Amino acid sequence: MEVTAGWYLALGALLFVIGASGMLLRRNALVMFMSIELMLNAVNLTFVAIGRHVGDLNGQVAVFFVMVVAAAEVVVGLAIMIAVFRRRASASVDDLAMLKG
Amino acid sequence: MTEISYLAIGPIVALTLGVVALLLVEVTWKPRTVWLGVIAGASLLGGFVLAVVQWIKASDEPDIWFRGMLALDPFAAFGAVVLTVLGAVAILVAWPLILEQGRRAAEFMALVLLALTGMVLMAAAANFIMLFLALEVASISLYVLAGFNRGSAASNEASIKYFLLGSFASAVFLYGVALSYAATGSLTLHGTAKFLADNVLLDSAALLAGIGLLIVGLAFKVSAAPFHMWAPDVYQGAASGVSGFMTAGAKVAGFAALARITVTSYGPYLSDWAPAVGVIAALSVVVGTLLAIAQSDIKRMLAYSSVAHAGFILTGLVAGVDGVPYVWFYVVTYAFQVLGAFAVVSVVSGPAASKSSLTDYAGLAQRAPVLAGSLALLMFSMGGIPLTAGFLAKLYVFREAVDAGYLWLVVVGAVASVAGLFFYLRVIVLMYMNPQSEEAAATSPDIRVSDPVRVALTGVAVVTLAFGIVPAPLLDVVTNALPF
Amino acid sequence: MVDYIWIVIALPLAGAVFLHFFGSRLREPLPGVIATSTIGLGFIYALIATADFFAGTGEAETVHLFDWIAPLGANAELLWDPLSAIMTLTVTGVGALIHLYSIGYMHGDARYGRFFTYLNFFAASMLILVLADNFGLLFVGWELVGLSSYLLISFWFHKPSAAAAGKKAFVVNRIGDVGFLIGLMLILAEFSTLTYGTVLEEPARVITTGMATAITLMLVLGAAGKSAQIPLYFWLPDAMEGPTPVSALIHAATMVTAGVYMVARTAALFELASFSAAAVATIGAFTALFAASIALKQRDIKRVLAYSTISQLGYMFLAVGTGAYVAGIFHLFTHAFFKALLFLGSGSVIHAMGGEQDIAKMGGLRKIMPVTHFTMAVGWLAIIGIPPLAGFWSKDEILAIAFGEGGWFTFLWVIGLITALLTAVYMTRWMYLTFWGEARWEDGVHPHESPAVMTAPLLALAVGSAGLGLLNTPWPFKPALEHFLEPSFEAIKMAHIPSGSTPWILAAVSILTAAAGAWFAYRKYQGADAFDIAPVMPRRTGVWRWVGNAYYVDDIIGNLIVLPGKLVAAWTAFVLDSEIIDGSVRAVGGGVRRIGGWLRPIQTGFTRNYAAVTFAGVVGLLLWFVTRGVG
Amino acid sequence: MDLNILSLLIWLPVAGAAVVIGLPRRRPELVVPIAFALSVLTLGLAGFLVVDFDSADAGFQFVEKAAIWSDLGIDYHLGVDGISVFLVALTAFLFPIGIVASVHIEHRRKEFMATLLLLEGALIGVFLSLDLILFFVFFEVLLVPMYFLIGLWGGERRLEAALKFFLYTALGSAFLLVGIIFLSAQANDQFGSPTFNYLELLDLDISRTAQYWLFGAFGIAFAIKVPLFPFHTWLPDAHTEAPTAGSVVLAGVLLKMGTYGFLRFNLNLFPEATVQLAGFLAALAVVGIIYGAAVAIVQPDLKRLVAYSSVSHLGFVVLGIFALTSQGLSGGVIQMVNHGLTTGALFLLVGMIYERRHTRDISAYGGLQKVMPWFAGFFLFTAFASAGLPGLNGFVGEFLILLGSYTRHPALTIIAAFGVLLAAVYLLWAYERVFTGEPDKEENRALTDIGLREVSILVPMVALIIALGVYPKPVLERIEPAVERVLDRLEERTDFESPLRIDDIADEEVNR
Repeated sequence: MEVTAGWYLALGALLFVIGASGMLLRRNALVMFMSIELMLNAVNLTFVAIGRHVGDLNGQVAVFFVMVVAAAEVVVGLAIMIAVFRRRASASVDDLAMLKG
Repeated sequence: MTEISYLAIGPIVALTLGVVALLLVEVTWKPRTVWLGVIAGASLLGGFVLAVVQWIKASDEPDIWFRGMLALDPFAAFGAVVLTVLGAVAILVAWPLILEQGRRAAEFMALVLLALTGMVLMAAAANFIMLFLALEVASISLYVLAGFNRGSAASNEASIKYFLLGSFASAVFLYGVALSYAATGSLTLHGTAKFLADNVLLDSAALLAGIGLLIVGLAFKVSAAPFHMWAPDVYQGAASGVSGFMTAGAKVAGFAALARITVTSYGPYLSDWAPAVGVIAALSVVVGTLLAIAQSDIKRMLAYSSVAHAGFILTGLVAGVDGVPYVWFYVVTYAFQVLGAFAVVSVVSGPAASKSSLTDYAGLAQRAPVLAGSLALLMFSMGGIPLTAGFLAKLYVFREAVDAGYLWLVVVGAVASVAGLFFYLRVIVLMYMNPQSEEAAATSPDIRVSDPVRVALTGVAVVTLAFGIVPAPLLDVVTNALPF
Repeated sequence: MVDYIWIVIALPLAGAVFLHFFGSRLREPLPGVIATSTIGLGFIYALIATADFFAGTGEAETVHLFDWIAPLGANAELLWDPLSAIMTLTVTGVGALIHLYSIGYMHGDARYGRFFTYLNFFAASMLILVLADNFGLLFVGWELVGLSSYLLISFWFHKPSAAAAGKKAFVVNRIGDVGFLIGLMLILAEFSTLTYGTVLEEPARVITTGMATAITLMLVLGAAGKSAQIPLYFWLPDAMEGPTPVSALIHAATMVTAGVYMVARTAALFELASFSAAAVATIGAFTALFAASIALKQRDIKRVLAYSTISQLGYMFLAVGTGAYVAGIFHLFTHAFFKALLFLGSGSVIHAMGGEQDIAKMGGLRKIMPVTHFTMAVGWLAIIGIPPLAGFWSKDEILAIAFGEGGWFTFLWVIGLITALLTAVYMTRWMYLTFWGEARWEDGVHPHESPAVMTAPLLALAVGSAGLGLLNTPWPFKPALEHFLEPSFEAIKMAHIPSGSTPWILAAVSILTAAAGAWFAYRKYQGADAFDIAPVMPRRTGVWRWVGNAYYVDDIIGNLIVLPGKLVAAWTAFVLDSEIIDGSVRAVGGGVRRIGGWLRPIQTGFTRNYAAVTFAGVVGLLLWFVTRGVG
Repeated sequence: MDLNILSLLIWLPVAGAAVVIGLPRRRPELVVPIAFALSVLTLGLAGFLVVDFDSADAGFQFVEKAAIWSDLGIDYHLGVDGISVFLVALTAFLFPIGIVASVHIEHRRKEFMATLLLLEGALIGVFLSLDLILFFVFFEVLLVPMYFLIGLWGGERRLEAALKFFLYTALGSAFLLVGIIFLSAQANDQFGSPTFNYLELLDLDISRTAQYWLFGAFGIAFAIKVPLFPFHTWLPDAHTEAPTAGSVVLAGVLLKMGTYGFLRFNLNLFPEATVQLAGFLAALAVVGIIYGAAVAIVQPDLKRLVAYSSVSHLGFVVLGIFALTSQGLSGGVIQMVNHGLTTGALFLLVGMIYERRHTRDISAYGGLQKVMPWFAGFFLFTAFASAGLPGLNGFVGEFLILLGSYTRHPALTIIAAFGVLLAAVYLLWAYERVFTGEPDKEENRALTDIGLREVSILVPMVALIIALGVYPKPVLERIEPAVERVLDRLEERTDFESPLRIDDIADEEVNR
């Protein structure tokens, strides 16, 4: 069985859904953020696969930008989390429900 | 064609220089805050002037630079003009907040400028990855701004919610880019458009799914239902001084990007995406209105009302390229209104406050007539009362939607706008018709409106009234500000 | 002369306007004098204008004053023909006498000037009514006399009963007016105009008998309201709350005869609709009997006369319904005199008795008030129909014509005859208890004869009541009135007195009937003792209880119409309107807010829920797009 | 015409509002005279307009046109015809009276007067607009001053009433706006360019189905404004809570926007739907006539009573309009003016007594005729005018309406005629309870009769009430051509034939 682009796309989709599920199911902010990273990487995989499939370099280049952005998100995200959870024992986002309604 | 145009990046460069200058000056000279403000102002002015030059120079031909990355068209130029002005007003509005920040003032303004940079780029991006980058630049700056008030639990909560959900939406957007790329093999907007014009897709599922995800990503930014859930919490949690900027900037940039990609790249698929946009519009209008009615905090109320307004603006978008000028008209006038409304909130409840209970506004007409008058005007405008920009904006988008065959959407919108009047009027009732009780009057602090805020409010009021009565100048501009 | 006939209206109108503004500043007799002279001058003017008709050379003329509601053909146009002339003469003539009388009667009243304002205004309104040349203007007069009636009945507004009576009169009249209005709608729909000239000239060429019946029945409803006929008669007894001159002028001599006038005026339509004509006659006959029976047991000096008026109006209805228009107008004319006389006389009595109106507490006034008594006796003989006084001629003509028509009308003649008997009974009772027998006055009452300003009109009216019957007798003159009125009824086929000896026999029968009734009543009340009022009290048993309480009609109306009406209105206002309709409105408003409240919990504050909703949106949108893409 | 009189009529009061607002705080005594002078000046202009109006011309006169929002084909387009000219005059007439009736207002007097003047400008604008969007703008924008008028200077439950008024009417306008937009979209399809020009839209071919929908959309807005049963419940609240001047203007002019809208737009733009739905509208009107009167009978509150009487009277107007006969339409138009005068006067009177006793409860009064004879006289006079007494203005309208409607809606009109009866019941019963009998309550005995100021505002109204009742010709002859034009249009566009056409009658007369 040959591994075609379709498989990569399917894997990308699967990873994306897993990431999204993590976003919905996990309550630790860090883990949720990791889920988002997983989603971004799923997209990266998709980009590479498509770029390769259509023979277009842009798809592969895009990945680098996404990775940079992801890194920037990590920086800011972690900073925010530290600010928020500095005085808390847990990192659960469910504790943050002061604003609602 | 040469690949480099300094003019195309002019406003961005001006803003970025401002960011750098602010941070450098702060660490080297530690000047008084007002000088930092001057730097930010200069940067904004530079961006504005360059944007105007762009507008003048921009041709009616597609004019793409940096290997398909940036468009130099009236659309982008107009976006830059609006956003730089908006940024200036936002800084005026936030000035009391900035003064409170002490050493962090430069940081704050730098973040505002950085967010603006991203937003200007969103309007100008001609490549999906460029758009994604712009989106992230804007979003990340806004995540930080939302949590800028580190001592406030509400601000923290707003920040992390915004960050998590925003990143989630960005990922969805990016996946949409990937799917579109998969279907068309192009990452540039024009490449996509050309491909779709030249080829008939046998199976458009991937493309349409991509379009759907792209719409989701941007609908999230403009807080359209059902992707609006973050907005009330974030707008409430963030300091009042920045909530307005977050709302206004995100709306302008988000709709600019949405209009550009749907119209430029996916125009031929109008009949596929427009109904979906219509449903989102209707949902936003209804949900935003209904929930706004139930609020007792004016910031949340304004947040939900912004959801409703996102719906109204989307109503104009269902008409495709014909609706774009009116989407512009609506979003621009609304942006100034919401900025003004939050400005009043920041004066009444304090620039850093998260809560702003409606009861604080009782008898405001006596305590601060100028504030009350401005807010009343803005409320009427948002409610769509004639002789304000808000009325004409609604009229225009409704008309476009009717022309495009979306009568049902217009009926929903019209009825909802009446229901919406309920909460706009409630603010007015409180300000004008509920005299403050004696003891409340004794305890509540005097309201002093600082000069920058006064200038900003006056400007907003003038814009709201002027474009409500004489819309022609703005209309002439927006009808030319089409994406190519 | 005729071109300026509007002066007849303008004079009292000007008087009313003048007195309205300055009446309260003038010293006492002056407002009365002004008012009396305006109407007196009007009478003289009308008399001169009528001269041509007397001479038999006059022709009906219309006078266009100005356009009013031109699209309806309802303009300010006056019609001067014998019918309106005789009405004008009655109104101004009797009116002038009553005005004169009021100068004395209203002496000392705090709102002396205002009273004459109203009285003059009434005269002007009534003249508009009779002089109108179209149904629109007729309706104007019709309503304005209703207004004057309202104002004058509740003249002593501080008496709640007077205020209520005024309202009742106006409202009950309005019921009839609705019928009138509907009649006018039909007329306009059929004829496209309201002008008499078009409508009344050969209506058969435009409308069918059915339509004519519908129109006339509606008009009859209006006429019944104004002329206090069944079923709308019950406001008139209460109207006696007004000052007595008002009762005499409005509620006996003039306004209440408007219905008769209207039927006579629209004779052309009634001619086409024999059913309506018969209905008018029947209503008239039954009302005559019904009201006469009630009058038998009334104790209030004016209420007896009020029911008597209703009864006499019934005769007039009987007449015009039978087609005896001249007889109807004739009776209207004589009745105006003798009934005004009786009312003014009773006013004189009330005046003398210090406001007492209960005839059970009178008696023996004959000697103390000789002039009043004498004139009353004339009126009494006139109304019960003793020749040669006026009432005999006019009433007998009506009865004779009804008899002559045969069929159903013979039955009505029987009713009319019974009514004549009852009339004799109750009027004799009235005379007896008031003037004859022993005095039954309460302590502190010192009756006296009234001043000349009051007795002079009494005498004048007495002369009229006695002699005016000769106007339409077969001898010694020709039937002058019939001749006089002829131009107004040219095209109408009128019923006439049967020829031969029948009229003589009929006259004898009615004279005997009247005499029998009078004799019976005289005998019955002869025994009524001083201070013992038991015999004159209505007997509280059996049918007399019903009669004594006027058949409880007011109670029946109060309980079956007014009360349920109020309940329905209250239900509509406080349940249907504020709970159901406004409730739904509030429910919509509240519902929207409630839905907002219900939606709030969805916004839980939990980030993961937000993500879930967002994700659900993504899935929904993807489903939409993918299905479209695949399909 | 060099003088843009119509624009002046609209903008003079608006400019006046600005002037009044700009008066220095320390000169409060200037406010009323200046506001009054401005409103009288406007009245003078309106009077000039009526006199200068050419009654032979059935079309629009004094037309002004300038493109304002040209991209959508929205014009600043004004004109006046026989239907609107008297509504403008009525508006201009009622405002000076409202101002004089409000001199006692101390609370934010400047703002009050400015609000009134703004309202006046907007109201006149409604009646003069020949562009649908311009009409809508005036129609909607005047909610704001009215809202403040009720909400700031109203009675105890003013907030609720103001909100209900605003939202209810705004809901109607929402449908109106959608309808207008839809109409212009049709115009865009047919003419190739967008337009909201009323005169151009008249040439539009609208399918029957679309006509129904549009009739509905316009109709709801106007029905709420009139208010037509069952959309009337905002009215008693608004009327009752509004300050006197507010009630006068609300009843006098604001409600007429609804009936005017029906007449101007529904009848002309959607002829087929009009012919089909006339019966339905007339039925609603008649229900309103009886219903409003029945509810008025038992109202314990004098102002609410008058408010419900408005429901009843406006029912007559609507009935007349949907009679689709020349008489009915003329009656409808003139009755709008009449109702403005009589009900306006009634509200003034109720306001006067309220100022003295601070209650509107009928049961709190009794025997007032003795202590306030002048007041009682004016009240009774106005009550009779309202009850449609011939010789006074109310009758002319009702008579034309009833007689004109019968041919088309016989059964309904017969029912409507009973409204005349009920009007007498509720007005006279109220009069009886308030004014007759002895003044047995202590508070009532000390009441002072109305003074010179109050008399001087009532006298012009009384004079007009009589004048219009006795000599309505100048009004009728100006209305008639415009009304005939509406009917011509209906007959031309549909197979409908109006009965009782004046021309036909005249022909008949000639033939005879």
